[in-house]
Amino acid sequence: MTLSGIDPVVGVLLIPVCAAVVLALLPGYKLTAQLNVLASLGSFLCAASLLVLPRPAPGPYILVDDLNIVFIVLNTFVGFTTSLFSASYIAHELETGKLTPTYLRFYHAMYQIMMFGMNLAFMSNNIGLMWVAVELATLTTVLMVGIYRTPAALEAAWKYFILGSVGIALALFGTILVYMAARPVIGEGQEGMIWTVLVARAAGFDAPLLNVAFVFLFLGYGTKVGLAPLHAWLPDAHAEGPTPISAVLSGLLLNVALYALLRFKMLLAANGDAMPPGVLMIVMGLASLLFAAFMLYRRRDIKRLFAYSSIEHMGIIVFAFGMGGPLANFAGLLHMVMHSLTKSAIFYAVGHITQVKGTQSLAKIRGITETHPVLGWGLVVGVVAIAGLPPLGIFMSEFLLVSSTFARSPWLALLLVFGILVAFGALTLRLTGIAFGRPRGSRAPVQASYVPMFAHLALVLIAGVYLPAPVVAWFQHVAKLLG
Amino acid sequence: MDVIADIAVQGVQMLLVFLLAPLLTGFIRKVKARLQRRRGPSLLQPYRDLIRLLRKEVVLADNASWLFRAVPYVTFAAIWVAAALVPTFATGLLFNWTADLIVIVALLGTARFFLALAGMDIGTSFGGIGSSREVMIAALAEPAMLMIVFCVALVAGSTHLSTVANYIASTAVGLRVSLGLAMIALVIVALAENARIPVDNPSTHLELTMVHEAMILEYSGRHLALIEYGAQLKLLLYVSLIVCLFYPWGIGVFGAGPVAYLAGAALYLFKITIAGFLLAMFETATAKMRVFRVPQFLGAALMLGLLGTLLLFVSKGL
Amino acid sequence: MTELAVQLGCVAALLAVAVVAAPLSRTPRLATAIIYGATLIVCAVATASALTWLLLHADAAAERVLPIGLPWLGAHLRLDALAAFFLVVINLGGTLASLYALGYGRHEHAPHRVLPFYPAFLAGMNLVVLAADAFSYLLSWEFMSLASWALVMAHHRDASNRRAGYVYLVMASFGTLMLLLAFGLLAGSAGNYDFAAIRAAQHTPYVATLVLILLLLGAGSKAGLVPLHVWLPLAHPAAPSHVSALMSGVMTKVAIYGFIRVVFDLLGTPDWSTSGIVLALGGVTAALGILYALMEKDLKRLLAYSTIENVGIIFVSLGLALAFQTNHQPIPAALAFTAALFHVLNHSLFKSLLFFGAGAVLSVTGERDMDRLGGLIHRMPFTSVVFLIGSVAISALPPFNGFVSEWLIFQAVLQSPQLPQWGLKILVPAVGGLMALAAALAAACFVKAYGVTFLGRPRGAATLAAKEVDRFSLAAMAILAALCLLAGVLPGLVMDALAPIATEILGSRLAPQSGMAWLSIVPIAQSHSSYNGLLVAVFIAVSASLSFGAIRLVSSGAVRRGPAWGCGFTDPVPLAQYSAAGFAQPIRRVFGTLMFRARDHVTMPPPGDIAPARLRIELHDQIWERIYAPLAGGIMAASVRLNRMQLLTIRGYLSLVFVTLVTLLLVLAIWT
Amino acid sequence: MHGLAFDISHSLAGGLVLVSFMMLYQDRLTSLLNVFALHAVMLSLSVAWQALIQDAPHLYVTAAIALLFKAIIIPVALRRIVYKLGIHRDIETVVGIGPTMLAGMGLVALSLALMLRVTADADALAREDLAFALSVVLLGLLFMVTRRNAVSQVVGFMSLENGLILAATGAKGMPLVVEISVAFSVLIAFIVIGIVLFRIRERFDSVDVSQLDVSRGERT
Repeated sequence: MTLSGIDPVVGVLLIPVCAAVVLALLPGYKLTAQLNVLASLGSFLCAASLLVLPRPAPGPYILVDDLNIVFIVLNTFVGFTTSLFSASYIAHELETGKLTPTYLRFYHAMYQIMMFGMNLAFMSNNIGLMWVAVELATLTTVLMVGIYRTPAALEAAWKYFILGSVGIALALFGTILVYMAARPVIGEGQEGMIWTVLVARAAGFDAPLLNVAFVFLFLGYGTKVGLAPLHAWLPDAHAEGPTPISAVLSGLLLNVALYALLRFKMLLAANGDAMPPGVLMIVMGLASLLFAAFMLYRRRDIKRLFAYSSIEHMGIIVFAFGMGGPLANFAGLLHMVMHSLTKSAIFYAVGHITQVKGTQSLAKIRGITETHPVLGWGLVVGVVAIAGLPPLGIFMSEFLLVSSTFARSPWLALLLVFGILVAFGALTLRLTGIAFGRPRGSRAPVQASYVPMFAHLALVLIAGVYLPAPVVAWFQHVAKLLG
Repeated sequence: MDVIADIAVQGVQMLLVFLLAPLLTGFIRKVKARLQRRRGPSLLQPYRDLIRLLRKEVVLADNASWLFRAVPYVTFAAIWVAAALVPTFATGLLFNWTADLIVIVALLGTARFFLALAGMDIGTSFGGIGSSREVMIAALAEPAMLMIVFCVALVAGSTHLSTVANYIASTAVGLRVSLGLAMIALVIVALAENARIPVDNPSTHLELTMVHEAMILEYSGRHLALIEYGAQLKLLLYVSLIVCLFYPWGIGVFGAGPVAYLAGAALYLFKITIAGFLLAMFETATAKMRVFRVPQFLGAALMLGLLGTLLLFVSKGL
Repeated sequence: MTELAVQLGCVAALLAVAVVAAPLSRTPRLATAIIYGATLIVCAVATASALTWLLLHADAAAERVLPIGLPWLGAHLRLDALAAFFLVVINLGGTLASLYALGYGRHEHAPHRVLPFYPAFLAGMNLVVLAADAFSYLLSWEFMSLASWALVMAHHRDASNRRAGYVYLVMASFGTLMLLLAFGLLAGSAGNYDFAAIRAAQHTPYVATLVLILLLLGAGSKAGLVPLHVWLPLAHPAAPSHVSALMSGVMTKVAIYGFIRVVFDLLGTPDWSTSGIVLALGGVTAALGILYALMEKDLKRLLAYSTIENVGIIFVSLGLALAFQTNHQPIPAALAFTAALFHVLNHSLFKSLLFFGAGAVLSVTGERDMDRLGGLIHRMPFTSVVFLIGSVAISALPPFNGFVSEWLIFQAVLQSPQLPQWGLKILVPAVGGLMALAAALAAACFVKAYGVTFLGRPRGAATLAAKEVDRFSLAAMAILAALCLLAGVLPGLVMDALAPIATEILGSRLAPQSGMAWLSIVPIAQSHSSYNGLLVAVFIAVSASLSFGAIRLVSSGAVRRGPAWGCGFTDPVPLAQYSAAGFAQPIRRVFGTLMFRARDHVTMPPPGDIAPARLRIELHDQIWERIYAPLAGGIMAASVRLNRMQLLTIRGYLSLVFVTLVTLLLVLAIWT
Repeated sequence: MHGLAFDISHSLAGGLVLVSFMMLYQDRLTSLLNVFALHAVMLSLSVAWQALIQDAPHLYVTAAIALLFKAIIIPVALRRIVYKLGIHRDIETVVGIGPTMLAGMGLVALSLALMLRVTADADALAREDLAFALSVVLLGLLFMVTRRNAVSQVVGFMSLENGLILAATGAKGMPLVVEISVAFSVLIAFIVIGIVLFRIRERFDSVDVSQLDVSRGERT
């Protein structure tokens, strides 16, 4: 990779690092928050410029291709909007004294490191490096989940940490196995871990070893995707951490792990006689969908509710990629993007709601549309979108997924539809409770920046009605890549 | 020119039923009285009653609405039109093409609808009990009626009474079991629709058992006259319906000229006399049943109609 | 083909109105006037253009593709005879509802929750009819549901409304998913969702049957077919009355459009046996729907249930059309099909009228419970007249429009002996019997509705204060009443207007009716059957006036007012009148004991106690208790069971991971 | 020479598995920590041997790290914590020792069954090593599952890491990045666990915090 100053790749990777260092040193939350926003904006612009500028040739460490650029741009964009949201959110946290300035420094620095880790994970061409990056992102989020130091928060962080690091271990073992499988063909050393090389020569790899490797990788990274029954860390981590982190977790970190899964799926697909990875993904995807759908009914905590809906949607996405084929893959990609945007938007709304109501308990939040119309209707639109109703983006992806699946294997489609319907029932039930009815709790006006939320919702709305041709062509190309 | 003649003939028919209706009622009453070893009123008593009622003043309940006063005319008109549509002495009259059997049933339905509303208008319990029971009976009678229509229409390939009458008169059809069943069903429906024994007793005012009478309890004077008249027309209508569907023999075909018409008329009188006599005998022989036995009674009619239809399929070999 | 452009323009305009409505609704009175005025104009324009299309060049079809919706497909929009007819139904309803709402909307206490969604709802319904590819079809379909859901939730403080909205939304989404599956089946794995492509493709009988069943589930749930009707009587009354009118009178028709479009137009000809399913479902729906209505004492819910009945009737005649079509008997098929469309139009007319009337009563008395109303005929003379017309029309009595369509359906039923299959031969008469039962019960039901609400003496204080409603509402109702009569006395014109649709969809049509002598209608043949609404109406009028005149001559016109005959004790309390439940008692005893396990519990006070005796009526909605309650219970139980997985210790979660890993490794070890 | 090299590394790896079993056998935390130290020693030995026969000097670093951190520092630190928490006496196995042992046997059998399918062109050493590494990993996981206390879970996790390192070193010529990342992650792991444990200790006594579900309203 060229180390020229204007190289956007360098920008995407270095801006967060430098920002992290600076933020760790600077006092005062106003400045740091703005700096945080600025840094996120910078890395987003660099990432966006990757769309137009000529991409660097895949080096031993860095790779930018059609697949991961989707993720990178999405990642940096949501990172940017979340930093905006976090600025107004954190201000309130400081006022209420839930966070001290010291922790706030730590928070901002960690935020940037996490962004760095995720960007690196997306860009790395080396499966070892990718692993390191994913772990970096995970560990930073662990620290941020625990940042409130309440028993609940610590327990969540602890749970997240233990399960996460077991995931780490399994993923690493899988990575080693991939290297072992590749070694006889590619030979020792560096080469055996470079993804482009691996996928090019995967045909000759030792199939049984690859299978074992994939099982480990699937479980390792699947833990981070939040597939049932490896999901246990996810709801608590979402519920107990600061809401911006919940947004980032749902919107981005799950995608990172998913991206890793996709890479290895492609590797397996490239090898002729390895097991078809689709089956595993379909099974686990459906399991997560159905499981989460039922779990939604018993939730008492608003953030947990949407955490479970993240599990549900991750299940759908994994299922889609497992099905494969142009339509399903297209649907999967679209669904992933839409889910990231919508879910983070929902968490923005939820963050403000919980702040103004002073509780996360669903039972204590009523009639938001009456007390806080903008916030309330924003939430309604978000939930309507996440529930897969038109004219919003997720409807399109679910339309494509369900209809194409039903034509191919009806029974799977029926299970899928059943899961979607059960989840829909739960979400709308809760929505009816939160948004409507005789209001409860404080009616105090909330000082919130609605920009991020409505920006996301607007994007989702537009995508639901009109997808620009280049995006479509690009998605289709990626869908073809995914096979 | 023809049109004038047609209208004339049709007018004759309307007039005929108009004049004949009270006579039939009187006749039935007379026969019943005789069978009960009474001398009974004269045949013309119904006419006298109607005229007396017309002369009387009307007593309206305080909160009677305009609807209450309009209903008698509407019901009478509907029933009269319906009665005029049923071929009596000749088929293929002018009006026959404007409506078929289903329309006739529906016209009677209209009359009933408004009468039931009138029953509700004053807001007394009698009106309510009458209306609610009336609509219940109708709800049971109408499916049976449709089954009968279906059965007949299958035989004749038409729902036009004239066509049916001509077809059955033209001895092409022999004796049909299904037609017999349909006729029994129609008789049952007729009994129910005309509030005769055993479904209802036209000559009682014992509150809890009456249906039709309870509904019109608040009526008096000319309104009552119209309603009574309507009831008598309805009875005649059903009788002539049975006659024209199942015993159309000798009925004058359209355009056959006055002689045929006269013959038809004579035969028609003869037929309804017999029918009236039978009805009287039946009513004397049976007792009124409890209101909630009526469903079984009418259910039987429905079953008969359905059975007739199915038998028809069988005999036609499906 | 300017009409299509006009239609699209109207949809765009409606959406624009919806957008501006949100900020406007800070000033309610002004906003109400502006929004409803705008929708009134737009819908009127749309009605006019659709009508001209239907009458002038109905044999053609205009299509246009917009670069939105599914990327590689675009949004296909198509205007043909069928679409035009339903556009007329929708926009006519929309026009009159807007007119009505100009007055009624002033009573709305949450206008900001109604005004933005009302135009969106109309736009959604228009789009469904115009859409010509699976994606835009489903998108607008669900958009319609969503907008109407928002309207149902308008008065969200009432818990029953929230429940209604919830059940509605879930059922709607269920329906959409079923349709989605159907289209997935039709489009095949290649995913060509364009209607033209689907129409061109050959579908195996197996696929056709499956699609038809999915359609019955999808469109049927929206239309209110038993047993998928549960949401309807909850949701329709919950909305503001003009919206209830649209939902009941129009939205159910959009669902029926969906069924016709797919089953008759796209699917080709399925197996004859499928028509049996449609017939049976329709018959059961008709009979059960009206029985539910008879048990009801809430006026708007009663109307909603009667909507279910009418939907059943429409499905019966669609089933007949299907039966004849699959047996290649074009003329009877056309007859049944025309009858179905005719009834669609009729029901949209009188159901809107009746809901407007109910809304008027609600707005002046604040009551929906019939047992607190009564005697309104003295206080709302005009409303009571139009409501009476609506009741007569919906009870299928001549000379109004309801009777004509039912008469046509019966004529189609009478054609059934021509069907070759035994099953249909026996099924159709039975269904006909069910329909006759439904018709008679409908008459009973509306005698009850009208009698208890408008006749008798006032039962509550709310009724005594009642006065006539505003001018706009009256105008809207008057127009509808006039249309009911018009369609009743001049059915031939309507049937001729519907003929091109039958030609387009079935390839056969009825003989032109307008040429017949004295405007009578002759569906099959003169000798077979004919009906002349005009003459019947004239005859009734003539003979009524004749008798009236005659009586004026002979009799004394004297009238004396006096107290009602009270069997001894005069002036009983108004509550002693027949109540809704009391009126339905005979029918409840005859049918209800079977259908609803209905029981009357009377608690008599002991002798000497002056406390009133109490009557409690126990009803069980079998369908809810047998199907939906267990389903919900099952899901809840499952979620409780699964929820234990949220409550494990960390070790427990680890063991989950561990077990998963070991299982997968074992599978690998065994299978590879 | 090669035969000998093979045997030695083989026996070392096998020894690691054996020690894992010994860890499974322990039911007192203190003794467990001792055994874990032994485990680490075994690991560093086998890593060092690998460094020798692969003449890959950088592996010595790994060996040293393993020895330093896992065999000395961590056990000592953990012992501190254990005594501070006052849980150095209690028996906290969930399943009886016997069943656990049986399960462990099964796991070893499973990992052998899996690894021996691997086509032989991956050289024997790698295969054996992988088989042992896999069983160490699985045993570590089993250990974590069968222990209730947070400290022993940490220990189990680190024995699992040892298995990983064994595998990594067994993978001939695997780039440096991996070892560094392993050490790195272990370091992070240790620090974070330390912090978290410390905080948890500070807040409330029990490390098993399932009753939080009640306060959270999830358990109803």
